[in-house]
Amino acid sequence: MTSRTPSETTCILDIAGEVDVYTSPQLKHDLVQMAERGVKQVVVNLSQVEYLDSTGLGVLIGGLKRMREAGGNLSLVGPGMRIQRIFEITGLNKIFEIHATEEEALAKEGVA
Amino acid sequence: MTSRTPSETTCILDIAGEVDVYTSPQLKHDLVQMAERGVKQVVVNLSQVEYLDSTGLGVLIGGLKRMREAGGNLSLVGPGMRIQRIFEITGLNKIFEIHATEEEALAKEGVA
Amino acid sequence: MAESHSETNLNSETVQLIIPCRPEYVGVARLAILGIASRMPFSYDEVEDVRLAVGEACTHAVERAGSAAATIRIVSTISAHALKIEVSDDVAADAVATQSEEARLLEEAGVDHQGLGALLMEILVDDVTVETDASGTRVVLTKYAPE
Amino acid sequence: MAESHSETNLNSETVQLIIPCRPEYVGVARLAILGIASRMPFSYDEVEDVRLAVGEACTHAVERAGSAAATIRIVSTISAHALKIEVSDDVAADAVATQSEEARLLEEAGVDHQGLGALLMEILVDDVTVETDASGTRVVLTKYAPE
Ligand SMILES: Nc1ncnc2c1ncn2[C@@H]1O[C@H](COP(=O)(O)OP(=O)(O)O)[C@@H](O)[C@H]1O
Ligand SMILES: Nc1ncnc2c1ncn2[C@@H]1O[C@H](COP(=O)(O)OP(=O)(O)O)[C@@H](O)[C@H]1O
Repeated sequence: MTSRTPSETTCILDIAGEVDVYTSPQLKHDLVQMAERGVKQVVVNLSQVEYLDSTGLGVLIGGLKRMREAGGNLSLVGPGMRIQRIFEITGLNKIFEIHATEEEALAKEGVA
Repeated sequence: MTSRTPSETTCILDIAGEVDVYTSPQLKHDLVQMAERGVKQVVVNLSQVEYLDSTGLGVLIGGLKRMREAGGNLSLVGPGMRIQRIFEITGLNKIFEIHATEEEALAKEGVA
Repeated sequence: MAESHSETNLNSETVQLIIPCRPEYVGVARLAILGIASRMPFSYDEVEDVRLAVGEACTHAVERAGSAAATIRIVSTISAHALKIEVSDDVAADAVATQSEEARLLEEAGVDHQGLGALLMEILVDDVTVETDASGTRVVLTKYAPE
Repeated sequence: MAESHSETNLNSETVQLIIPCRPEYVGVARLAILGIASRMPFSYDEVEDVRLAVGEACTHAVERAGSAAATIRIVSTISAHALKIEVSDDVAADAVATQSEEARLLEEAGVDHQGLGALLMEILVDDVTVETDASGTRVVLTKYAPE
């Protein structure tokens, strides 16, 4: 997991590999730290994620709630076909903004 | 497994994936058929092979013996680092001619 | 009833896997299931669906176990018309009170992700049954072969 | 002595897999071992070495079984200093006479590829023990963690 900060309150989080019951506590930890640091816009790049289960979805939902409560947002970028399918079958694609590219996500959040 | 025939008695055999106790009987079948058809030079392209075990090695050794008995040869092309390592640790790299490219293998067998 | 781990009824098309009921072993089960589901005439997506559903069943066991010592037994049976996978744990019903820190935080955030896991299993395979008793939980997942 | 399949002595760092002793299931064992070996501080090559060694042990069982019904039990134990994998089969000694067509053809071609499998196991892991009795064979493979 690596993160980049295009603006003071915006952060891009790159996650990779398997996001499951073993690895998602680390993702949660990162999101909580960002919120505590005052980050309001989180863009999570999912393009390198190969496996995502309910615990990963739960952590992303938790992150989304936290950011929205702070007047911000958490959006998603570049899920592969398999990961996109998981958002669709759970209906979570209606809850999250899912973008094809980081540029698109940042433009939407007002960070060009 | 697909095969191509650059000359009447020369055949290039492309194998892919896992060559193990489950799949190597098919490889053996193909090599036996080629020998029966009068093929003398077989070039086995290993570049798409991800896993090769003792049964796969056994079939290749059997093919080599068969071709040599008919005055021909069986040579290997393009093994990945992992497959190359298996030939090295068993000493079989001294028994087989292993080439980087098909062109190199065909030139060696006198088929340019 | 959740079957006891010592009862084995294996036939020639059955694979049994027993793993520690802990987060770092769920990936081992998923890889084994990938191999088993690949033996069925399933599409790539169907294989992945089975893998995710079994991952959810194991995750559910791991979260209920918390730090308690337990094991998960996964018995997969391949037949011409279906793949049946039983995921049984020996997590005692009273151990479930020991909620993991992670599960507690998620619950505080209003996310019932065990519910999400159950939803995924329902969508991903054709039949799901869940039985719980004092000795543990048994989830049976069935995915039918294409006609 | 080859342990009977019913004897299980599982602890919290043990994974047990039981597969039919047939060619199409060896890949399932290899995938599970990939997941288990990945839990150790091994390099990519070391993980692949363990996977191949276990594949060879299973292949040896499958070839001896021929068409006889049998199972392979693989018990993997992770510890700080080593990964120990026991591969036991219940292929009766007298069943070994039933040589597969494939093995017979290879032998005719002068290739003792069981010898090649044994050679690979010796090279790929740090310690190999093989015990055979009337009830089956038990191979124990040990790979030590890097210092
Ligand atoms: N389509 C959805 N829209 C919004 N949230 C969802 C959706 N699906 C799942 N969730 C989130 O996942 C949690 C569990 O969902 P669900 O599987 O329906 O379980 P439950 O039966 O406990 O409601 C919900 O609390 C919600 O936060
Ligand atoms: N370095 C090698 N050179 C030639 N053939 C080899 C080599 N290694 C293995 N083989 C082939 O594999 C077979 C088995 O080899 P090996 O592992 O030495 O078993 P064995 O102990 O039965 O001789 C041999 O019969 C031979 O055909």
